[in-house]
Amino acid sequence: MTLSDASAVMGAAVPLDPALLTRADRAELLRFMTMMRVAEERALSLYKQGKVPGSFYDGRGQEAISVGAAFALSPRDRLCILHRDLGAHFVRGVTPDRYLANYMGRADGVTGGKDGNLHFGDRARGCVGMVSMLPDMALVANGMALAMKMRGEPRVALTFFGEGSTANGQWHEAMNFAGIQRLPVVFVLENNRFAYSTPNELEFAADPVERAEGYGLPGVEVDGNDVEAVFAAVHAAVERARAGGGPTLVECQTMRMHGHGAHDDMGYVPPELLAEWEARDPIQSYAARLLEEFGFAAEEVERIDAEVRAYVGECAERALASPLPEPSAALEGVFADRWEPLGDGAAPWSGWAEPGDRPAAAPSVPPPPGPTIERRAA
Amino acid sequence: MTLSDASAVMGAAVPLDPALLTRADRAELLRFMTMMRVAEERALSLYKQGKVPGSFYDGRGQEAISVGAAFALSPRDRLCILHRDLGAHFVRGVTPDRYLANYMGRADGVTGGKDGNLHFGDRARGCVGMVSMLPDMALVANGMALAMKMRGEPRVALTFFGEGSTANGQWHEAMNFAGIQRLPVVFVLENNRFAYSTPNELEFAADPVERAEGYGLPGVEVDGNDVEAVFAAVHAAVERARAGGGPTLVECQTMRMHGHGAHDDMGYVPPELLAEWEARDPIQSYAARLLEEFGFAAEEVERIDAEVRAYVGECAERALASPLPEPSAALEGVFADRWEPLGDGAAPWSGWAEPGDRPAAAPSVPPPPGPTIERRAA
Amino acid sequence: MAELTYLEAISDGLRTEMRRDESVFCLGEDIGAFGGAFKVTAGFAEEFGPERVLDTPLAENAIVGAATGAAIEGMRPVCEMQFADFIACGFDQLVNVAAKLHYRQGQSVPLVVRLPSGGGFSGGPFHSQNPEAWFLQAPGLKVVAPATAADAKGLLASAIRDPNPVCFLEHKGLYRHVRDEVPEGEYTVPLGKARVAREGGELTVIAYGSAVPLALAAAEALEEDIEVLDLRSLCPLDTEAILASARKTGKVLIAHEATRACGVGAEVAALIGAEAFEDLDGPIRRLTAADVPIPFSPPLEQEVLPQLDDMKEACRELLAY
Amino acid sequence: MAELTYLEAISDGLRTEMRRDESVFCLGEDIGAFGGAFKVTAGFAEEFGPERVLDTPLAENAIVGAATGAAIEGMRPVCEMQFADFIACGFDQLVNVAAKLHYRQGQSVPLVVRLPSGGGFSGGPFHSQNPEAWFLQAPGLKVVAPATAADAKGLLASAIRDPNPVCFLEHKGLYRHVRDEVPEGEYTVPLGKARVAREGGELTVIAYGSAVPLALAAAEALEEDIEVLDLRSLCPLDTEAILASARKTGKVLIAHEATRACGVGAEVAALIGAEAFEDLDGPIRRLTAADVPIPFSPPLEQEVLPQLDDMKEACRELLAY
Ligand SMILES: Cc1ncc(C[n+]2csc(CCOP(=O)(O)OP(=O)(O)O)c2C)c(N)n1
Ligand SMILES: Cc1ncc(C[n+]2csc(CCOP(=O)(O)OP(=O)(O)O)c2C)c(N)n1
Ligand SMILES: [Mg+2]
Ligand SMILES: [Mg+2]
Repeated sequence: MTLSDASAVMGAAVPLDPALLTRADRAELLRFMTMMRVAEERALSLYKQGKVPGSFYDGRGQEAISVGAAFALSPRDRLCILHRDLGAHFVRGVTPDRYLANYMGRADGVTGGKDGNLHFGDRARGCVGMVSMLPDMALVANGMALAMKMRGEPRVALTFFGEGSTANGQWHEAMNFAGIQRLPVVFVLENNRFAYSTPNELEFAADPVERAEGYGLPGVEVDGNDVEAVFAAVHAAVERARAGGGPTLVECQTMRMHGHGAHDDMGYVPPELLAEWEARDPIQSYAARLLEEFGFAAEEVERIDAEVRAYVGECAERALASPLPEPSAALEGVFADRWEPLGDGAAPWSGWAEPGDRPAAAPSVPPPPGPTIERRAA
Repeated sequence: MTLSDASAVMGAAVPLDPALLTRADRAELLRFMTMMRVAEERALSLYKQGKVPGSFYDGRGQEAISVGAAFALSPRDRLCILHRDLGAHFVRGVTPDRYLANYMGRADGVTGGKDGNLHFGDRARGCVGMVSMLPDMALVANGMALAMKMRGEPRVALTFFGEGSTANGQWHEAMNFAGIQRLPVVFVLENNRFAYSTPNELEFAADPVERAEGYGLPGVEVDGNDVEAVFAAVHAAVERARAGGGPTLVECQTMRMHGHGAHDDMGYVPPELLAEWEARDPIQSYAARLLEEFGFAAEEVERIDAEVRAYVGECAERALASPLPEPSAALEGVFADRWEPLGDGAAPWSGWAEPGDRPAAAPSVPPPPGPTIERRAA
Repeated sequence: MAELTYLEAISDGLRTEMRRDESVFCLGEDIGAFGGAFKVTAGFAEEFGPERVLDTPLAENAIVGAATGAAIEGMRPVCEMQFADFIACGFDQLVNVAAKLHYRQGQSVPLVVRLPSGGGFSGGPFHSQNPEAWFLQAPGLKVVAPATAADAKGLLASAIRDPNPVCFLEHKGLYRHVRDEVPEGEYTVPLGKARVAREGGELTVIAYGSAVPLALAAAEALEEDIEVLDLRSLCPLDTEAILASARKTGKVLIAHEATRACGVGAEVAALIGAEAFEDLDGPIRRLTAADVPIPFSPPLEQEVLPQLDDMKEACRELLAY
Repeated sequence: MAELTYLEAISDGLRTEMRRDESVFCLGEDIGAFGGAFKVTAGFAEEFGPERVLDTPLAENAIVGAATGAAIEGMRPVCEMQFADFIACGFDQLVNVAAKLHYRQGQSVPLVVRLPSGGGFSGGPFHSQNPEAWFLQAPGLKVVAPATAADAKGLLASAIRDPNPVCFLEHKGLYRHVRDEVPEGEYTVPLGKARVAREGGELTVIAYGSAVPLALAAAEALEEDIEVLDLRSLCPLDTEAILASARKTGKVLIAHEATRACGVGAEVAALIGAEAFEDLDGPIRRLTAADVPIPFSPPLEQEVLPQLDDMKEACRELLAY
């Protein structure tokens, strides 16, 4: 696989049953992708204004993946979300104010200032915050899936990782263990052509999706810039896992459109490659498709954009108004006093709107009260 | 892959050019396998007599693999030999006295009592001693191969590992790195059906040899009880690596005929499975083949056996006469004063007998003086 | 009460907790049908089924990682490292994922990692290590190291019920050599409380794990007024009990089998040197393994690991100071 | 002599050694064309070619393992961990393979692991750690932690020439904030020798890495007769220099940025408490990070890591004792 193969990305390996997505779903997909784009743009400008301590990372160009994948999940499914996947947090119900506050190290950020970047998971929404070491969360997702399997619950764990992370031994341990135990887990691989500055050809000699069979699990390759293709592939994998069919590796071909972090000018990326993928921007192309294929009016699409921008703007104000944490908090919380369950996340896909669609056997666990800036401000 | 698939082991995937092995080579192959068998039997009885501290492990039933693989190597090739691979030590020139002395923790053991079991490598013979953590040595072999490649030397590193060890993340890191860098390394996988008590089906959902392609390297499966098949496959892999063709994974199908260690009664192994593989004993079947196919006389084969037994007996006497190390040695040697090169190993295969066969570009490195009991006794 | 070996007590504690709470399960290499390298889980697969006594592939990060995820989802996993030494292969998941999740995210991770540790039986450099100090340099992990059968059972139960990751160091040398009265049925010993194993007024030997019986044997043999404090928990450390005993006797020897540099003995010595300085009547001494890998051959291993004579000698020296 | 930053001095040392000895090569993530996360190897790929500045996949055990094998074969590999924190992912190869090979097998393993360590810039729990104490609990590893640009260059050269695995802790907070005179060309500073960074008679502050400039700043600010001993090497530890200074001043504060329990400070305190007990005029104190993961947000991070005011306060207290 060389860089130029990027243009040979396959289409959706799983054909989408068009009935799965309603018109409202499609609007939501566009809305969440836009929210990710706009929120990250806002965060980047806060970073440039010196309001974000440390460093800054975003997932520009990869919005279709986290949004499309998370959209396929039920409330009681569980996620480990990675550093390019802000959209998945939004789909689960995290609001941009808490994301921005987290980046700024404020008391109302998801981690209350304990951790930064996208190193967070909202417990109240069924998410476990990632660690930096990649791809460690794949093994944690396995563990959640193992618990679900042991208890016979029709639930699924999902996690993301970049293609660079597949070189790490923990990736292999995760695939192998999931394959042996046929765990209800979905692995979403985001091949954005680079790991920091390292191109695909220095990461592996054969594309990682080709390895799935060697673990006894199916590997599916999709166009990671097509949100419906991602949704279709992940939806199929989730259903398979939920039905006891075991894990799936879904490789999403995409491109990291920004530097590894805001400090990285991407001098190592050929400009043609960027241009080629810029033309395939997941948000632009989905908006165009909504107009052309699904009968959306231009105003509708524009309204989504305008509403999201206004909303993110308000969120930024709230985040900026949030205080820095009390220093004494730094010395608290190393140890837990008791275990508490994760709460359930939002599941905006219409497939979960009707109670009949929900897995009957799933007992409901009350979500622990999760802090939100809204609540605080109220 | 289930247990019963064991009977479906493939034949040699690489056809052997019969001219590669002379009559004398064949006698040597039988002799080294017998030496491994007899030396391990002797060590086991020393263990039962309480002369071996700690625990005891052997490679009964797997003699064809270490002998056949090591036989294909040149003096300047390098090895990391594992716990079932005593035969490879013998091929490289380690004598049974030093093996037995090492097991008994004596001063003349290869490690002088610092380490036990088969956790040794004779520096003077181009070997690096294994660590317990599996399969860590695969990464060390990569490093040796990397040095050879960087210096443009037509040399090869070879290492072994069990099928159970392929589940560990380090295995993956080794395969992936070797594949990317096209390192001159040969990986010999010994699938002896079990990792301790764990059967294949709990180790992986697809046979590891099927994973080779996913690392961009060829995977070859051979009958690990056929010493010529192993030699042929490893010889081809070594030649390929030496010529710059990169790594190969050679899976040898075999059976661990003893418990994991001497303490293990193998209650978990179906007796039929043992019986099936007993009938395919690598030494018995090779002896039979020498008689039937290669015109050996019965006396010749019997003489090899008798000579080896006598020799190992003498070696055991020497090992038993070796003293325990001085306690003060325990506090020495944590740090090195200087780096010294590994020495070259014996290369008994006739292919290395004529100087013209040796890689022209290989500069000769003088071996450091390696301790031998012979020298000491002299 | 029944007389059990340290090993039997661990099995008993684990079995009792598995009966009490069906979210408790075990995972590790060869722990199912085979019952584990040391047979701690012998018979468990029959009683609890193979799902709750899960045989994993040879992959320590996978074990600790799976336990972390399962713990988050409400299970109470008990991982077995086949030997404590192999934790180096699962280190990242332990110190970076499990240890930090509560501090970072408020996420409790109730898991136990059982670590058969220690030497003295020619296990060599990879089957004899005592890795506890690594864990103390990874905030978020609790660490316990019982010295008696009763504590082994009681601390294991507490570790399982604790909502945090707990490293449970079980010393292989004690498995079959230590035997004492163990309460039947459910039994817990609180984490973080040291135990005065022998009262005395002239010298305190602070020890844990295999160093405790060694200290007791030395004290008996010397017939001196020696106090032996068994730490039991290394994190949290019972600083009160340590300082109280140090202040009482004024002389302290800290003993453990792990290597010396940056070991638990160093931490205890530093604590005493800072907090009990004014009450000291002599230097704070340590008896530990030398800073070398643990060698295989018996005379070498004995040279490296603390022996009874070394303990007696160290006590005598301090008493005479 | 030229004025270089600590970061420039590391680059200069590495470049000089690569020019001097063609067996020296670098491997790590993004160190080639990109020049490394901190640009230590910027321009190296151009000068030495991509083979000697090898971009590896994201796999730390593979990096350390490859370095070990290459070192055995006579190369002098210098590994870069992108951040010191990632050594947990290469831990097994380091502590079990590289560290023990000479003791077990007489096999010298001349490699260096460069570890950009430390916090103070909102790196959060995974980009701020100081893992040195782990290495001291793994006999067979040398460990150095320079505090000045000159030492950074000279110790790196010595580490590369040393026939053992050396963990080279380079503090990220010093990269661009420390600048001093650095000898040009080949230059070495011996491993195992501490440096009196400031002479004084009333109190010794023993420090290394980022704690050294902090100690010096406190001493200047307080205008007191404080000695600052910069350890430079943590293994081997310069016990002579430590004891000499402790005996001279009778009061010791040990300062480092790593967390406290079982840290290097504990080891130094234990050493002094055992060997210099009679010369002490006060308790042995430590100033370290609190035993928590390193938090992200500035007020939290400042609470956890030792600050100048903490250093001044700790000195004042001991001086007044
Ligand atoms: C085990 C580990 N080593 C090194 C790093 C440093 N690092 C952070 S992100 C990154 C690149 C990751 O690439 P990839 O997995 O492709 O994800 P992407 O950032 O491209 O989405 C690296 C090397 C890390 N996070 N984890
Ligand atoms: C990383 C690691 N974990 C656990 C062990 C303990 N252990 C020693 S041998 C063994 C089984 C190895 O199986 P396999 O790789 O198939 O080799 P075999 O012994 O069958 O030749 C295990 C689990 C180990 N050596 N290394
Ligand atoms: Mg990537
Ligand atoms: Mg096996």
